[in-house]
Amino acid sequence: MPSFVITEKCDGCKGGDKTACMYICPNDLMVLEPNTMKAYNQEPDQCWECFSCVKICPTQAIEVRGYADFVPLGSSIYPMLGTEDVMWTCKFRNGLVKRFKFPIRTTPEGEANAYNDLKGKDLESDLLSTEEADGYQVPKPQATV
Amino acid sequence: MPSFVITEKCDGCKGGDKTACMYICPNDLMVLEPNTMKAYNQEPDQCWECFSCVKICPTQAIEVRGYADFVPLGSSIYPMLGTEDVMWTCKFRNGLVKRFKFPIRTTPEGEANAYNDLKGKDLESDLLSTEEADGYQVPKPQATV
Amino acid sequence: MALPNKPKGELKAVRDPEVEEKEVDVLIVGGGMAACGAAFEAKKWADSESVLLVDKAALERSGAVAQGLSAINTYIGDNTPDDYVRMVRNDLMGIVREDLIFDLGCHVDDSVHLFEEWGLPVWKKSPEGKNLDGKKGLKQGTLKSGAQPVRTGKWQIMINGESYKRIVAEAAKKALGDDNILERVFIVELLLDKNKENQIAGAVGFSVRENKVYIIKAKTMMVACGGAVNIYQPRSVGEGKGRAWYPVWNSGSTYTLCMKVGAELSMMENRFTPARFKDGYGPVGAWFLLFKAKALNGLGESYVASDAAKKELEFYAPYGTAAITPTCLRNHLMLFEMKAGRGPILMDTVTALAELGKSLDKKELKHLESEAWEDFLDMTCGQANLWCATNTEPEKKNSELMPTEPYLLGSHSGCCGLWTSGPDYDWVPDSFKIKADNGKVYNRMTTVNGLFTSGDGVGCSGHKFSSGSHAEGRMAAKQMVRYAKDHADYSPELALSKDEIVDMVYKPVRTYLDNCEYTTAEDINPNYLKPEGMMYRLMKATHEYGAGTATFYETTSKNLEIVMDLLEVMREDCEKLAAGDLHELMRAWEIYHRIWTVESHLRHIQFRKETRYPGFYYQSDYPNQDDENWFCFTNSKYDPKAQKWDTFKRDYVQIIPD
Amino acid sequence: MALPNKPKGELKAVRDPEVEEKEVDVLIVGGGMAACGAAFEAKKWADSESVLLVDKAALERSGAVAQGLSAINTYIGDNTPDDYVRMVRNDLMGIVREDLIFDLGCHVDDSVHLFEEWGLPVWKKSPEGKNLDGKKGLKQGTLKSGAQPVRTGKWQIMINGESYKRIVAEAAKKALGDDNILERVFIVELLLDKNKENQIAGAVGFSVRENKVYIIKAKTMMVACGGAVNIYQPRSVGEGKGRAWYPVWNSGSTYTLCMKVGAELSMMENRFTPARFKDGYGPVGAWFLLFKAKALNGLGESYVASDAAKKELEFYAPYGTAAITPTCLRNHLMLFEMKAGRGPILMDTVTALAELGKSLDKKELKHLESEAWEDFLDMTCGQANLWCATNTEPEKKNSELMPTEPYLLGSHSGCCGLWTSGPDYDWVPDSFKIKADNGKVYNRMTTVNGLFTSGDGVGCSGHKFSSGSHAEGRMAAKQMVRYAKDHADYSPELALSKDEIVDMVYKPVRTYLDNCEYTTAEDINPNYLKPEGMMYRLMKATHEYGAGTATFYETTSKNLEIVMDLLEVMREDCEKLAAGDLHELMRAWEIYHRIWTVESHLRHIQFRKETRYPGFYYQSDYPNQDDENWFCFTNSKYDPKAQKWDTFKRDYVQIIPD
Ligand SMILES: Cc1cc2c(cc1C)N(S(=O)(=O)O)[C@@H]1C(=O)NC(=O)N=C1N2C[C@H](O)[C@H](O)[C@H](O)COP(=O)(O)OP(=O)(O)OC[C@H]1O[C@@H](n2cnc3c(N)ncnc32)[C@H](O)[C@@H]1O
Ligand SMILES: Cc1cc2c(cc1C)N(S(=O)(=O)O)[C@@H]1C(=O)NC(=O)N=C1N2C[C@H](O)[C@H](O)[C@H](O)COP(=O)(O)OP(=O)(O)OC[C@H]1O[C@@H](n2cnc3c(N)ncnc32)[C@H](O)[C@@H]1O
Ligand SMILES: Nc1ncnc2c1ncn2[C@@H]1O[C@H](COP(=O)(O)O)[C@@H](O)[C@H]1O
Ligand SMILES: Nc1ncnc2c1ncn2[C@@H]1O[C@H](COP(=O)(O)O)[C@@H](O)[C@H]1O
Ligand SMILES: Nc1ncnc2c1ncn2[C@@H]1O[C@H](COP(=O)(O)O)[C@@H](O)[C@H]1O
Ligand code: SF4
Ligand code: SF4
Ligand code: SF4
Ligand code: SF4
Ligand code: NA
Repeated sequence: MPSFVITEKCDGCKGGDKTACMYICPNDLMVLEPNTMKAYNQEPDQCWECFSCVKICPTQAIEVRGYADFVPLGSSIYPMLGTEDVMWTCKFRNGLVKRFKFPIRTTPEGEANAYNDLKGKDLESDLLSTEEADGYQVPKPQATV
Repeated sequence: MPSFVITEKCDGCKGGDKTACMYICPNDLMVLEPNTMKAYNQEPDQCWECFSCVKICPTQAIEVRGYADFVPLGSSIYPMLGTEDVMWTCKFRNGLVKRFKFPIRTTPEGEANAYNDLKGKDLESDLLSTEEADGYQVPKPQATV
Repeated sequence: MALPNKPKGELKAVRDPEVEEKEVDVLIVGGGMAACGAAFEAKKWADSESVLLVDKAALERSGAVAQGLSAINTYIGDNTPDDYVRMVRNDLMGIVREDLIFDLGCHVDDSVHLFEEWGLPVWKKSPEGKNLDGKKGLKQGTLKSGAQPVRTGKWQIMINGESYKRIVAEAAKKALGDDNILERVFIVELLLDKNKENQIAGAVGFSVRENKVYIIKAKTMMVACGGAVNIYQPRSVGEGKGRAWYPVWNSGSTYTLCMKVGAELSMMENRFTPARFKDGYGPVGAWFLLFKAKALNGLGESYVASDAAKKELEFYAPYGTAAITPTCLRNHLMLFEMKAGRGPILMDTVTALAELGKSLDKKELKHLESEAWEDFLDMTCGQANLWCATNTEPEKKNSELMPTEPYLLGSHSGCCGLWTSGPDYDWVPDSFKIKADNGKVYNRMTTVNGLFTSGDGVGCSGHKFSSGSHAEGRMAAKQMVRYAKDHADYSPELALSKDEIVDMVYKPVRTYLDNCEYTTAEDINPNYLKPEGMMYRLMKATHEYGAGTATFYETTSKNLEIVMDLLEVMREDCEKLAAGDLHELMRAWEIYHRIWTVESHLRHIQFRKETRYPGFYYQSDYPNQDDENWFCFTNSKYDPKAQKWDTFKRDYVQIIPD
Repeated sequence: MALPNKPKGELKAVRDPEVEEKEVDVLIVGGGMAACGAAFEAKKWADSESVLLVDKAALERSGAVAQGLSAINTYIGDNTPDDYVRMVRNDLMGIVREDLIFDLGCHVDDSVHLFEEWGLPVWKKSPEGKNLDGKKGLKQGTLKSGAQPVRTGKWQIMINGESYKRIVAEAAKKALGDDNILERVFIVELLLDKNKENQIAGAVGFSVRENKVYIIKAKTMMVACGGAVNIYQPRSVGEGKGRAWYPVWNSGSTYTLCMKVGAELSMMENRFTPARFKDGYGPVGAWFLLFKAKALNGLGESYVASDAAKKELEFYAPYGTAAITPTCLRNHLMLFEMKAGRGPILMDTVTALAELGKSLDKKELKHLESEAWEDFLDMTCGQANLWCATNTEPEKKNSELMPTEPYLLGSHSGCCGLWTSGPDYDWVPDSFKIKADNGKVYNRMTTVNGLFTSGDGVGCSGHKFSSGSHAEGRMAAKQMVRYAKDHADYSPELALSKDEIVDMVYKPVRTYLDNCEYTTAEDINPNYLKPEGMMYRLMKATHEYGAGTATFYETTSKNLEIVMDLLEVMREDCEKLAAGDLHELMRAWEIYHRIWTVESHLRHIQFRKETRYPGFYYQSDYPNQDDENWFCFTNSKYDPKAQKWDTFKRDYVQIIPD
C-alpha cells in the first residue's frame, strides 16, 4: 500500500531545507526531487503504509494506494490529524463511505511532562526516578521455588 | 541470471536500424538507448537467461550474471557461437575453468532444404507433403477396443 | 526519478497509433515449433491462397525452444504408435484422446527426419554401441536411412540442439517467404465473423516496435502461442522470477484467444509441474534415464524404492504400477518425502557418475562429463552457471531437486488445451469429430469454425514435445488450406469498427496518458495499475489458493471459491491497466491473457471433484481418484455473447486396447 | 534509463565522506520505545555524565510504534508480577528468565502512568461497566489514581494510540535535549576497547542525509534497535513486501551489533510468527479477546473446540492445557487444520458482532463498529484499507487469518535476544548475574562490559510489549549512568584508525563507484551486488530451508546444513555489496545485519534438537519436546577475535512456583 504524492498538491514544503515527509518517514523513503521541488516515494515496495507521511504533510498531498499484490483498486482511507483527534475517511470500493474520529492525545502538543527537574537519589536502588519520587516499594516474589 | 551489456564493448550495432540483441530477444528485453547508442536490458527480472542476445551480439558485449536470488557471485558461463559449433567457457566461483565444444548444425547456415518446389497432391488424405512424396502409408491401430 | 513522469521503455506509446489492415486466407498466430511446422507445410498445399504468420518475437529464437533442446522427446522409430498411445495414456492417468495421440505418432518422425536433413545434429549409436554426437555420428547416416539414435528412454533421442529453433525457423521462413511473416506483432484478441455464427474472421494485435495496430482478416487461422507460464508464483520472486522452467514469455495467449471466441477447452485442470534441478530448473530426464541417477531423500534413502513408495504407487494402479511411473506420481513421491519431513531431495549425481565411470576409460569419462554439461547448456544455460557458482562438479557434489510452480501446456507431460477434431478415420469415435459448417471434419480444428490449434494448444494429448508440435502444426496447416479452399467464397467481416478495435487495443496506453501526471511516481497511481502489479496479484492469488507451491499444490473447495472471487475482481481491475510504452503494452495484454487462462484452469479444478493427478495438484476435499464419476473429459466453454462459462463432462472412449 | 548510470536516490554517495568524532559517557543506540524510556530516564541520574542518543530515523515516528498502537499489552494493575511471570512462562513453553520478567512486572506500570500523564488517551470503564474511550474516560481520572482500564485480556488495556509514539518521543526529547540526539544516523558496528578486554568502547555509523561518518566513543552504551523483520520471505513478494507485520525497518541491528563484539545471545531459536488477518496483517487480539470472535476452518467448524485440537493441546501439557493457550500452539492448531486440507481459516466476525449486538442499542453498536475499525486504524492502517477495497464490513463478511512469516524479537510474544543480567536481588540465582569487571551486577547488561540492551534486545523475557520495553529502557539507563560513574576513569580507545573505519563504513560506496560504469545497467553488474538482490537471496534461503512459510515452518537437519552454507556464501558476497546513494548504503548495512541475525537464529535451531515451539517452527528430525535434554537455555557467542561461534546450554532455574 505505497504512499504516493499528488503532483499538484505538493509544494515541496515551500522549499524548506527539510520537507515534512522526508523528515518523518521511518524508512527513509520520501525524498524531494530538486528540479521540480516535488516529493516522491523512492522505494514503494518498502513502504509499511504507516501513514506517517500522509498525516504530517501540510498540503494533504500524500495518499496511499493499496499494495498491488492483494488490494483491489478503488478504495481509500485518509486521516486528518488534528491536535486532539484524528478523523478517518474510509471509502469502500463499492462507494460506501465510513468516517471515524478517535482521540489522539489529551494534552497540548509539546506539553508532555518530562520531569526535567527530577533528580534521582539512590543510584544503587532498583527504583526508577519517578518510582523513587513516589515512594514506591519494589515487590518481592510472593513465594520462590 | 539477467543479461548485461558491457559499456565499452557495445557499439550499438554500428547504428544500424535494428540492433542484433533487440532483434533476437524472445521477451523483448533488449533496447537501445539513443543518446549513448548503447543497449541495455529493460526488464532484468523477466530475463529467461536464454543467452540468445549473448550469442548473437557481434561485439561480445553481452554477458549474464546469475540471478541475485540464488546465484553466488563470481562464476560465469560464456558461449562463442560458430557456424558449426558452440564453444562454452564455464568459470567456477572457485576459479576452476571448464571448456566444452558442441556441434550446432551440420549444414551451412541458410541451406536448410525448405522443399520449396514440393507441391502436395491429395488434400483429402492425411499425409504430410513429404510423407506423400515418400510414398508413406499411415499406419492403422494394430487393434482397437 | 520524479517528475515529469516518463514511460520507462525507449519506445513510448502514443494515443493514436497507425492502423494496418490485412486480409489473408490462412493466418498462423505464433512462431514456435508448431507454427514453424505450419509455415513449412502450408504453401505445399496452397495454390492462390495467401498465408500470413504473426509472431510476437523473432522466429529464430521465439517460443520454448529459444535456448535449444538437448533431446527430441518424441521419436517413434522402431516403436509403434499403438505403444505410444499406451505410454501417453498411462502417464496422464488414463484420460486422453487416443485418436489425437495415435495420429501424432504416425507423423512425428517425418518432422524429425526433416530436422536432421536441415542440419540438426542427432546423436547416433556406433556399431559398437557407443554414443556418437551429432557431428561424429554423421558417418552412420541419417535416422531416415536407418541409423540408430541414442535413446535415453523408449521415446527420447539425444541431439546437439543449441540451434534447434534457428534451424527449424530457417526452413519455415524459407518455405513461407519473409513477406508473409510479421515479427514483433502481439495478437490481442480474435474476432468472430459479423454474419456467420461461430466462424472465425480475424485477429487484432499491435506492433511492439512502432505505434501500429494490426487488423487481420482471415478465413481460417491456427493459434499456436504455446502454453502459459508465470501464472503461478515461481520459486524465486526477485530477479529470479525470470527463471521459470517453461519460457516466461508464453502467456496463455493460445487458450485465452481461443476461449474468448467460444472455443471449447478440455482438461484445463491438467497442469504440469515438472521436477527439476532446484532453482536453475535444469532438466532431469537425462540424469534419470541416461546416467541412471537415483533421487535420495534427506536421510540419504532412495525413497522411490521404499515400501511406502511402492504402496503409494499401488494405490494408483494401474498407472502407478506401470513400468514407467507417471510424471505426476514421480512428483507425488517426492512431495510425500518432503511433507513427511524427509527433505531435501537430492539427485545422486556422484554415485551415478562413479558407477558409469567403472566401465569407462578416461576419455570416455571426459566425454560423459561433457554430455552432462551439454544437457544443461543446450536448453537451460543458467543451470550450468548455477553449478559453476556453487562449485558443483556433479561427480563430487549432489544437487537438489524440486518440483516447479505449475504451468499450463499441452505438448509436454501435461495435456490441457482446446478440444479439437482428430483425424477422420473410421476407427475414431464420432464424439471426437467436430463437424464444421459444411459437415466436414478438419483435423485439429477447434469447436469454432475455421479456428485450428496445435502444439501446446491441443488438449488431451500430451507428450508431443518439440517434434510432435512441429508435426501437428504441419497437419493443421494442411487442414487450414483445405478449409480455405472449401470456403473459397467466404469473405470475413468484423463486427467491430476500426476505431472500436483501436480503442480496445490501446486502452492501457490511453489510461496511462490520461492519468500519469496525477502523481509524482509513474508506477503508483490510484487511477491505474501497471501490468507488473497485476502480475504479482495474479501470482499471489493462485500461489496461495489455487494449489500453488505455497500449499504443496493443495487446494480446497473454499479456497477455490476465494480465488474465483479474486479473479473476478482482477478482471474488473484490468480495465485500469496502464502502459506507457510499447513493451509495457505487451505486458498489459499478457497479464490479461494469463488471468483468463488460469481462470479456466481453476474452473476445471473446481468442477472435477476428485484428485486425478496427485503430484500435480490435490483437491483436499476430494483427495482420491473417483473413476465412477470422473473417468471422463472435463470440458468448458465460454460463451462470448452471453459472457458466461459452462463446464461439463465429455465421455472418454478407449480406442487402443490395454 | 541507460548510460550514464546514475545512483537512484537523490542523495548521491561520495567516495570520501566527512568524519565526525564524538565522545560521550553514555550512548543510546535506537530511538524506539526502549530508547525513549532510556532518554527520559538517563538525565535524572546523570550529573556531569554526557548522554547521546542516535536513531536511524526520527524519534517522532521511529520503530515499531510508528503507526501507533491500539492497546498496551502489558499493564499489571491489580495483577501480581508473580502471575505475570506465570503467564509469560506458560506462553513461552516453560523456558524463560523469571528474574527479568518479575523485575519488569515491578516497573512497567510506572511507564504506563507516565504515558497517560503525557497525554496518551487510555480507555476507562465507566462505573456502569461500559467502555469509554480515552477522551470520554478522562472524567474517571487516571489509572494511577485508581481508574479502571478496559481490559481485553488479563494483561492488556485499550488505548487510543494513534499518537503513542509521538507522545513518548516528545517526553524523551524534552528530557534528553535536542542537542543530545542525532537522528538519521545508522549505526553500523560497535567497537571494543583497544586495551581493556571485553569492554565496549564505541559505535560507528553514518548519516543518511549527508556524506558523513560518525565515530562515537562511549564508556557505556545501550543498543535497542528493535527486532528483525524481512529476514524471511513475507507473504507478499511484490510491492506488498513492505507489508510485514513488524516494521520493515527493524533489521536485526540489535542482535548483530552486540553479537559481533562477543555479547552472548540466548534463545535465538524463539522466533515469532503471529497469526494475523491475512495480507493486511491486522491484529487479532481484540477480535479474540474483546469481541469474542471464533476462528473457523474451511468447513466452518470452530476447530479449537474440536476433540482433535484438545488432544493436540494435551500433548503439550502443561502449557497446552493452561487457561490461555500459548501463542505458538494457537498457530499450531491453525496449521494443523491447513495441513489437513481444512483451510482457509476465517475469523468469524459476523457471528461475533451479531452476538454482541444482541445486548447493545444502536448507538452502542455503532460505537462497537468504530472500535473494531480503530483497532486497525491505530496500528495497521492498511488492513482497514484492505477491508474497504474488498468491501468487507465485518458484520457482513468474515476475514481470513494466516500466520505471518517469522520475525525475531524479544518484547512481543517471542523471546530471543541477548543474555543479560537481571536485578541483583538475593532471590535471583547467581547464574543469572553477570559480573562486570569490577565485580558488580548491572541490570540488563550483556556479557560485554558496559554494553546494555532492552526491549526487543533482551532475551528470555517476552511479553513486555511497548510499555515493558519503555520501562526496561529506563532501567537500563539508570544502570548505564551507574556504570559510567563506576568507570569514571575509563577512557575508551578504539583499535581501528579513522581511515580504517571510513573504509569499512563506505566500502559499498567505493565498490559502486569503482565499478558502476562497467555495464549499462546500474543494477546488473558482475562486480557487485545491490542490497535489494541480497535481500531476495536471504529471503529465499530462509524461506525454503530455515522453516519459513514455504514449508509450513518445517525444517530438517539437512536443510539446516544447506542454509548454513548459503549464509556463509552470502557473508562472502557481502564484500561486494554496492551502494550508489545514502539510502542504498543504509540498505546495504541493513541486509548485512539481517544476515548475521538470522544466522544466529538458525544456529540455535540447529543446536536445539527438539521442537519446543510447535506453531513457530518444527525441526522434523526432532519433532517433539524433549524436556530431559533440552529444558534449558540455548545460548551462543561469537568470538570476535577468533571469528568463531560457540553454541551451548545454560541451566534453566525456576524461581516462581507453578
Ligand atoms: C521450455 C522447454 C521445453 C521443452 C523442454 C525443455 C524446456 C526448458 N524439454 S525437456 O523438459 O524434456 O527437457 C524438451 C526436450 O528436451 N525435448 C523436446 O522435444 N521438447 C521439449 N520441450 C517442449 C517443447 O519445447 C514444446 O513442446 C514445443 O516448443 C511446443 O511448441 P509450440 O506449441 O509451438 O509452442 P512454442 O513455445 O514453441 O511457441 C510459441 C510461439 O507463440 C508466440 N506467441 C505467444 N503469444 C503470442 C501472441 N499473443 N501473439 C503472437 N505470438 C505469440 C511465441 O513468440 C512463440 O513463437
Ligand atoms: C509493530 C507492532 C508492534 C506491536 C503491536 C503491533 C504492531 C503492528 N502490538 S499487537 O501485535 O499486540 O497488536 C502491540 C500492542 O498492541 N501493544 C503493545 O504494547 N505492544 C505492541 N507491539 C509491540 C511494541 O511495539 C514493541 O514491543 C516495542 O516497540 C519494542 O520496543 P523497542 O525494542 O524499543 O523497539 P522499537 O521498534 O520501538 O525501536 C527500534 C528503534 O531502533 C532504531 N534503529 C534500528 N536500527 C538502528 C540502527 N542500526 N542504528 C540506529 N537506530 C536504529 C529504529 O529507528 C527505532 O527507533
Ligand atoms: N524418472 C523418470 N522415469 C521415466 N521417464 C522419465 C523420468 N524422468 C524424466 N523422464 C522422461 O524423460 C523425458 C525428459 O524428461 P524431463 O527432463 O523431466 O523433461 C520426458 O519424456 C520424461 O517423461
Ligand atoms: N486467542 C487468544 N487467546 C489469548 N490471548 C490472545 C489471543 N489472541 C491474542 N491474544 C493476546 O492479545 C494480545 C494482543 O494480541 P495480538 O493482536 O495477537 O498481538 C497479546 O497479548 C496476545 O497474546
Ligand atoms: N482462535 C483461537 N485459536 C486458538 N485458541 C483460541 C482462539 N480463540 C480462543 N482461544 C483460546 O481458547 C480459550 C478460550 O478463549 P475464549 O473463548 O476467547 O475466551 C483461551 O485459552 C484462548 O487462548
Ligand atoms: S510533506 Fe507534502 S508538501 Fe511537503 S514535500 Fe512532502 S508531499 Fe510535498
Ligand atoms: S507510509 Fe510510512 S513507510 Fe510509507 S512512505 Fe509514508 S512514512 Fe514512509
Ligand atoms: S547486439 Fe551487442 S553491439 Fe549490438 S546493440 Fe546489442 S549489445 Fe550492442
Ligand atoms: S538472455 Fe534471453 S531473455 Fe535475457 S535478455 Fe538475452 S535474449 Fe532476452
Ligand atoms: Na486514533
